[in-house]
Amino acid sequence: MKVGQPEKFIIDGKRLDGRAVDELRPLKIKAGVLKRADGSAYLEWGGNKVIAACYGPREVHPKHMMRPDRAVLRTYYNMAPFSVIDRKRPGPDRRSQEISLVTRQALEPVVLTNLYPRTAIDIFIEILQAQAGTRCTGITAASVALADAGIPMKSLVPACAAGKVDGEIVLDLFDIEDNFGSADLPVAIIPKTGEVTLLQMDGNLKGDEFERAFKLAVEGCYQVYEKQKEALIEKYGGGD
Amino acid sequence: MKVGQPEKFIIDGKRLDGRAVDELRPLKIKAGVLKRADGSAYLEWGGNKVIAACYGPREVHPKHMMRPDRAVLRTYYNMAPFSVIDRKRPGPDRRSQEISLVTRQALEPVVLTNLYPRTAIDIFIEILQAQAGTRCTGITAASVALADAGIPMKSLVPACAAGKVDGEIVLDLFDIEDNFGSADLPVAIIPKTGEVTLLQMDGNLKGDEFERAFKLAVEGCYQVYEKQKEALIEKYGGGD
Amino acid sequence: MKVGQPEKFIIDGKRLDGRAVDELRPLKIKAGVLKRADGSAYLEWGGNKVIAACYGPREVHPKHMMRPDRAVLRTYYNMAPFSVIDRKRPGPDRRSQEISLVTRQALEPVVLTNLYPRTAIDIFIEILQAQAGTRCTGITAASVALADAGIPMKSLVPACAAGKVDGEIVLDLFDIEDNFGSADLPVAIIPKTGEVTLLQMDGNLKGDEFERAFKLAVEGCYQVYEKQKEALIEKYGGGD
Amino acid sequence: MEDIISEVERDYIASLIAEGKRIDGRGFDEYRPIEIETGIYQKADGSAKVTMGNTLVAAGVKLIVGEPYSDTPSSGVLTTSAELIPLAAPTFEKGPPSQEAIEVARVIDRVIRESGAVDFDALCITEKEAVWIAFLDLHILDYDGNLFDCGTLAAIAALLNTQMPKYEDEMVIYEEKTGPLPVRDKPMETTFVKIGKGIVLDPNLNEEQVLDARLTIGTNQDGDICAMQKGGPGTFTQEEILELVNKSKEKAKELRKLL
Amino acid sequence: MEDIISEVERDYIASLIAEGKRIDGRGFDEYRPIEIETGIYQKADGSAKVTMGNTLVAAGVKLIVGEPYSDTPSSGVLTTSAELIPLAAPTFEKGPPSQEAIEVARVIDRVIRESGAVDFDALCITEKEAVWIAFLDLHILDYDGNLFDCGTLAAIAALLNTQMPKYEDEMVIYEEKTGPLPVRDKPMETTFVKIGKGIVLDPNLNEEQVLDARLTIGTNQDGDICAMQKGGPGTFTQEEILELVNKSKEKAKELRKLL
Amino acid sequence: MEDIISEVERDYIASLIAEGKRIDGRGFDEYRPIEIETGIYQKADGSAKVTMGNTLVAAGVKLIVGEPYSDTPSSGVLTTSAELIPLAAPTFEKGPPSQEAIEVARVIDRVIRESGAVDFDALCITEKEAVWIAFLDLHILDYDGNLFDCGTLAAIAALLNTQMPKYEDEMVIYEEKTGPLPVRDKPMETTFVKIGKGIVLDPNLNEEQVLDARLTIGTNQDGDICAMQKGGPGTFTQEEILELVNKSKEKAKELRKLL
Repeated sequence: MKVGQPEKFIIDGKRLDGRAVDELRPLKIKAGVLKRADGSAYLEWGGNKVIAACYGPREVHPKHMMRPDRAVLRTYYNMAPFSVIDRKRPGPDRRSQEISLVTRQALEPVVLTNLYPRTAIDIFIEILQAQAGTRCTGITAASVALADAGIPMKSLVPACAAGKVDGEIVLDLFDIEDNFGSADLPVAIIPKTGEVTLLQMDGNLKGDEFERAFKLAVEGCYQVYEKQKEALIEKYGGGD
Repeated sequence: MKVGQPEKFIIDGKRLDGRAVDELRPLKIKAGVLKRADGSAYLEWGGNKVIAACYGPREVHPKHMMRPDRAVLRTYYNMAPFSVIDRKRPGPDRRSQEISLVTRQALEPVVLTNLYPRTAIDIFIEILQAQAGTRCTGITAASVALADAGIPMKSLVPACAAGKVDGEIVLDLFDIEDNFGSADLPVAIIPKTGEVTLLQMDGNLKGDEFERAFKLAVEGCYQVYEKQKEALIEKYGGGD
Repeated sequence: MKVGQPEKFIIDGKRLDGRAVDELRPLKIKAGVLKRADGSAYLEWGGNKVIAACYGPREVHPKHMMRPDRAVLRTYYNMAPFSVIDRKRPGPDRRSQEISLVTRQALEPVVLTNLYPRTAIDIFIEILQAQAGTRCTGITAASVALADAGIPMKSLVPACAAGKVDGEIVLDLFDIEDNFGSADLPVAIIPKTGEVTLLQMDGNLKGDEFERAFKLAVEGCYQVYEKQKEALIEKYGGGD
Repeated sequence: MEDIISEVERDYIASLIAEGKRIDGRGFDEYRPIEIETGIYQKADGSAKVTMGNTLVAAGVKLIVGEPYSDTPSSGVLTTSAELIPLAAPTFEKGPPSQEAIEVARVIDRVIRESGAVDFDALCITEKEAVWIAFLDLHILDYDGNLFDCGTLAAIAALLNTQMPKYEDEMVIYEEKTGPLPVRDKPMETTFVKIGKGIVLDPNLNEEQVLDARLTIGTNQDGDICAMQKGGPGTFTQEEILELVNKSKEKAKELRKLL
Repeated sequence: MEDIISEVERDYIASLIAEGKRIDGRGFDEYRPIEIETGIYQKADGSAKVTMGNTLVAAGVKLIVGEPYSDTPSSGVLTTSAELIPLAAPTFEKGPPSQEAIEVARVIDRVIRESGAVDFDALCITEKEAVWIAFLDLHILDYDGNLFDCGTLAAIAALLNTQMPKYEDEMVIYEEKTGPLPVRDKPMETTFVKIGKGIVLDPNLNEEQVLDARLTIGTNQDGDICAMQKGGPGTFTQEEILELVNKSKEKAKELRKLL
Repeated sequence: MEDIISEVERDYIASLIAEGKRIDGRGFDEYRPIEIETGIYQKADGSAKVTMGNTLVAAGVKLIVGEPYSDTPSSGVLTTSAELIPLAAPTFEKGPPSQEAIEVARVIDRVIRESGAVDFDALCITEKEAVWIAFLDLHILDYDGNLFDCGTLAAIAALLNTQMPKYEDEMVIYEEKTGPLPVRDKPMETTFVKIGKGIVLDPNLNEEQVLDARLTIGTNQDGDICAMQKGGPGTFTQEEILELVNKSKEKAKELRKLL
């Protein structure tokens, strides 16, 4: 048992932060928060505070990354040193490199990269405060930042995780649940078709538990999607 | 109070190395000391032993640093591992990177970079022995090395620091004064016009103290300028 | 005296692994063991297990390494982390960089690089298990990999070391002899002419000891050469 | 990991799959021939070499003694690394591990960790002070696709092959062994790729180069899911995912039998 | 930090300034609108977010316990870093800090250190053995010029906001706080740039791109000068410098009132 | 280290050598003029500056106290580094040491170590705990060929010049010295290059640029061979090697007399 692990995660049907098992943390999204970036978004999702910026289409450096038939989509996930209790040393570590990779693959299916051959579309995700679920927060933010930059996309991409604590399937883990829980399953989807663009899992789930957690995460994605649309309507008016 | 700090820095009007408050450390400059470099200079300034070399105008690598309208001036300040009491690990640290930057900006106002578009002029400053004031020593040496390389300049650039110890304003700090004193103010100038090309300060100076220290440093620069000219006359004959 | 040093290295004319002083460790060579590489070879030489791969002639990156009149030959010697008792940290260290360099120079005299101007021929040597003599093992393997890739060569290059333990000159040191012995002398030759393409030494040898060790190492090379030819005949039939 | 492949090849492989065929003649749910050798690198404390078709992975385990992490003061430590060394493919480059190498290592690490395969508590020597630290290094020697499954197999084979060195007077004596590393489970990963509308197991390099999406599923010997990783520029439907999860358990059992 | 700007823009900004005007309509000695929020990143021990026009800097302070330097055995340690992350400007690059980022961090560090703003002696826990080490990280989020002044303001605001965690049984308990970080001064930096013959305060990005010379002056709350840094490819006259030193004190007072 | 040189120059130097002449008029077995100054960098514990023709190497020794290696618990440590700084030649680059710099440092380190020049046992302070660690740094300032011989000479001169600082109460007091570093031998390296059919000693830069093969031989003062290193893209015959080994001892004696 790890140091600091609580005895129970769910008491009288409520989680330690007061939520029901299928309840998202509060989520606020604001599009267009930076001046220099071509597009940007700021998210507060529970205790996560995340900013995403998009630059592009723009010239590709180094040149050998250029693709003759499409834009290269590049994603960079980074944690501010003060975003976590134990100061994060600046620079990419293995975890952030993996998250950068799956973030790119979560967004690639919707971005119409073929419209801008020989260019780069760069997405930067900065975690200013982390409370578990930062990769879903980052993908959700990045998708809004892309829209804010006017990059043509088939769809927004909302992301949300489900997991298991105390043997129960719960939506949208926060940090204590993430650190000491028994499974975490982040998912990103294309809302119109329900197709899955991100899927990772670590922990221990029986087959039926997986199915329930997966469906719960997908439902979470649809809730997140509503917030994404609201943020864009707030800035631009109209629906997506 | 730091370990090793002396009780007094000035005793009977003399500093711990025997100098008067407005007296420079002994300064010797020799131009043209290296065979391979296009220009070079060796300085002994008190306990500082510094060599500067200039290469250029030459091809620019990497290419993206090339400027269509002028030469890029690049400066590299480096300390030999054995130049200080506590061995310096090889490679640039934050301090040497900042010094490289301000050294470049101290020299840029005089170098006629527009005469050599699409080229690089590289200046390397190697500190072989350090006794405080190495950035001024480096700028002074670099300026002579540029002249030795025949790079067209509006002027030589001499540099010199003033500072404060025991509440008194003094010229050209040596290492004990620098480590334990209360202010250090390195300055570089263009002698003909008196314009300032380098100005840094750290410590604590009242407004009038600053003015006195600043003027003392400028006077020091003019003394250094005489030595620069002598070195060039010694090698090439004639005045600057 | 180092921790773990045996009292005697040669007892009743036999070395600690049972060999005579002029006896090679068992050596097995297999050509063409990898699918992706253009040429490859696997060697077991005593307790050394080494794989070498050759790619090329192929495009040169970065471009500035390209030579208008010949192929560049590049060699990379690397140890797997689990190849030695004390885990080797991944990545090149100073030792492996030096070995990469002398390996290249051991092979350069025989590779007809002028036939493929503006290309690169890359040789990768991977040490999977090390028991002393890995540089000779690597050169021997690389030479077979080059042949397997069909790179035109004047000759194969066999390599073998001699050394001194207990005051005696012995052939092909194994790890205990290498760690605690008093000299190591790796040699590589061009068999037809007897010319020497690799020669390094560290330890302490009188003039006559050197001459004996050197000649013994050269004899070892000729034995290794027979194995190289057998490996190629086994794969391709015919002699070299 | 990105080899360039012509549009023509892409179309050819995809159209084969649309017809229910694979480029190397295998069934959609069929692994390539697998060979496992263990204990072959004697300077390692445990080792294995696994070939899956032409993909070749060497794995070695080295044990050292060090301090535990402060939040798990009585647990040993496992550090999994993968190196895509330039020997293994013309597209692999020198230098620090690529994102792909990091992903492979992390996903393999995850299934080992989450399945509880290694009994980390048994690796504690003195609480808060000294625990065994296991370095599991995966060395890719020949790259013809599907590093996740081949690498996991090599990793588990090497862990099962590992003998604990003796620890005495604050020194590790590598020459003396005290018994096997405590391994309690044999987790496996199974990787499927979607090309067009078809989904195939154990992609070879040609298939990886044209994949739309990739799904790796790691399960323990009870059939619980312990790790998943979707990759590739495309998507899976939810139905496809649920179906692959079921199929994965069967295929993992097959792999496990090889150990 | 080097954005490319056309000669035309350069001439336009310079000629405006020659006429006594600025591109954004401000007076020569006028700061852009400034907003300060503190305590907004709760995983930090202290934090602040400062906007100066469109420049946006987030600052966080993290405290750990470590060994003192051997020449100051009873003093805490401050480490100031600045990251010009590529989110903040199209010209910022990934990788280790640029010379510009290092300069910004070092000049801000200098004014904090030399003004005695932090009482380092009060950060000693056990002489020679354990002292508090404060990491002050400046994260540039949107870059529209004048990082020195905006960054210093964010740094001081974050330091003033910092609460000391509890230290007990050789463990830091971040959840419990024992009181504020001992901050004794509020040093400020004020930055002027010379464009042609004119000198203006608080350059925005457009002005920075065409500057001839830059002068940053740091003062403590008594008006003493604690740090100076000249930048840019051009020069200042001695008279200009003395004049700016005087002006700097006033402007620093204005900034200090915002805290 | 690879300067570009035209075919014409190559042919000229080779044809001169074929006629028994060198480009700078020296005999085949003649060193360029050598000057040695010692004790010139006072922050170092030992130092030397050596010129060999136009090649200029500065060497400094710094001593610190640290832990011994676990396999030599009662021996001091020597760490030799060489930096080919970009000041010394237009072709030297910034960044981590090149393969050439590493080779120079390692071959010089080897001859010092294998000759037993430094009495490492005398550098033990407390077994297993504290030993002297000597950093020997070679700084190439002007590069006109033959770094091996010039560097070894500078290294040995600096070691002979080194005074041990005092060690008291677990502190090194650099200002007080307790006696010379225990140096027992004066190993030397001599470097020959083969150009066409001729072999010459102490190559200058022009000769290095056209060499076919290079052989460096290190000997101790008894004339035993302690280190050898062949370089270059060409070969030596076995006879040439045996002959050079003999010649090397004589030439090393000449060098040793200069100390």
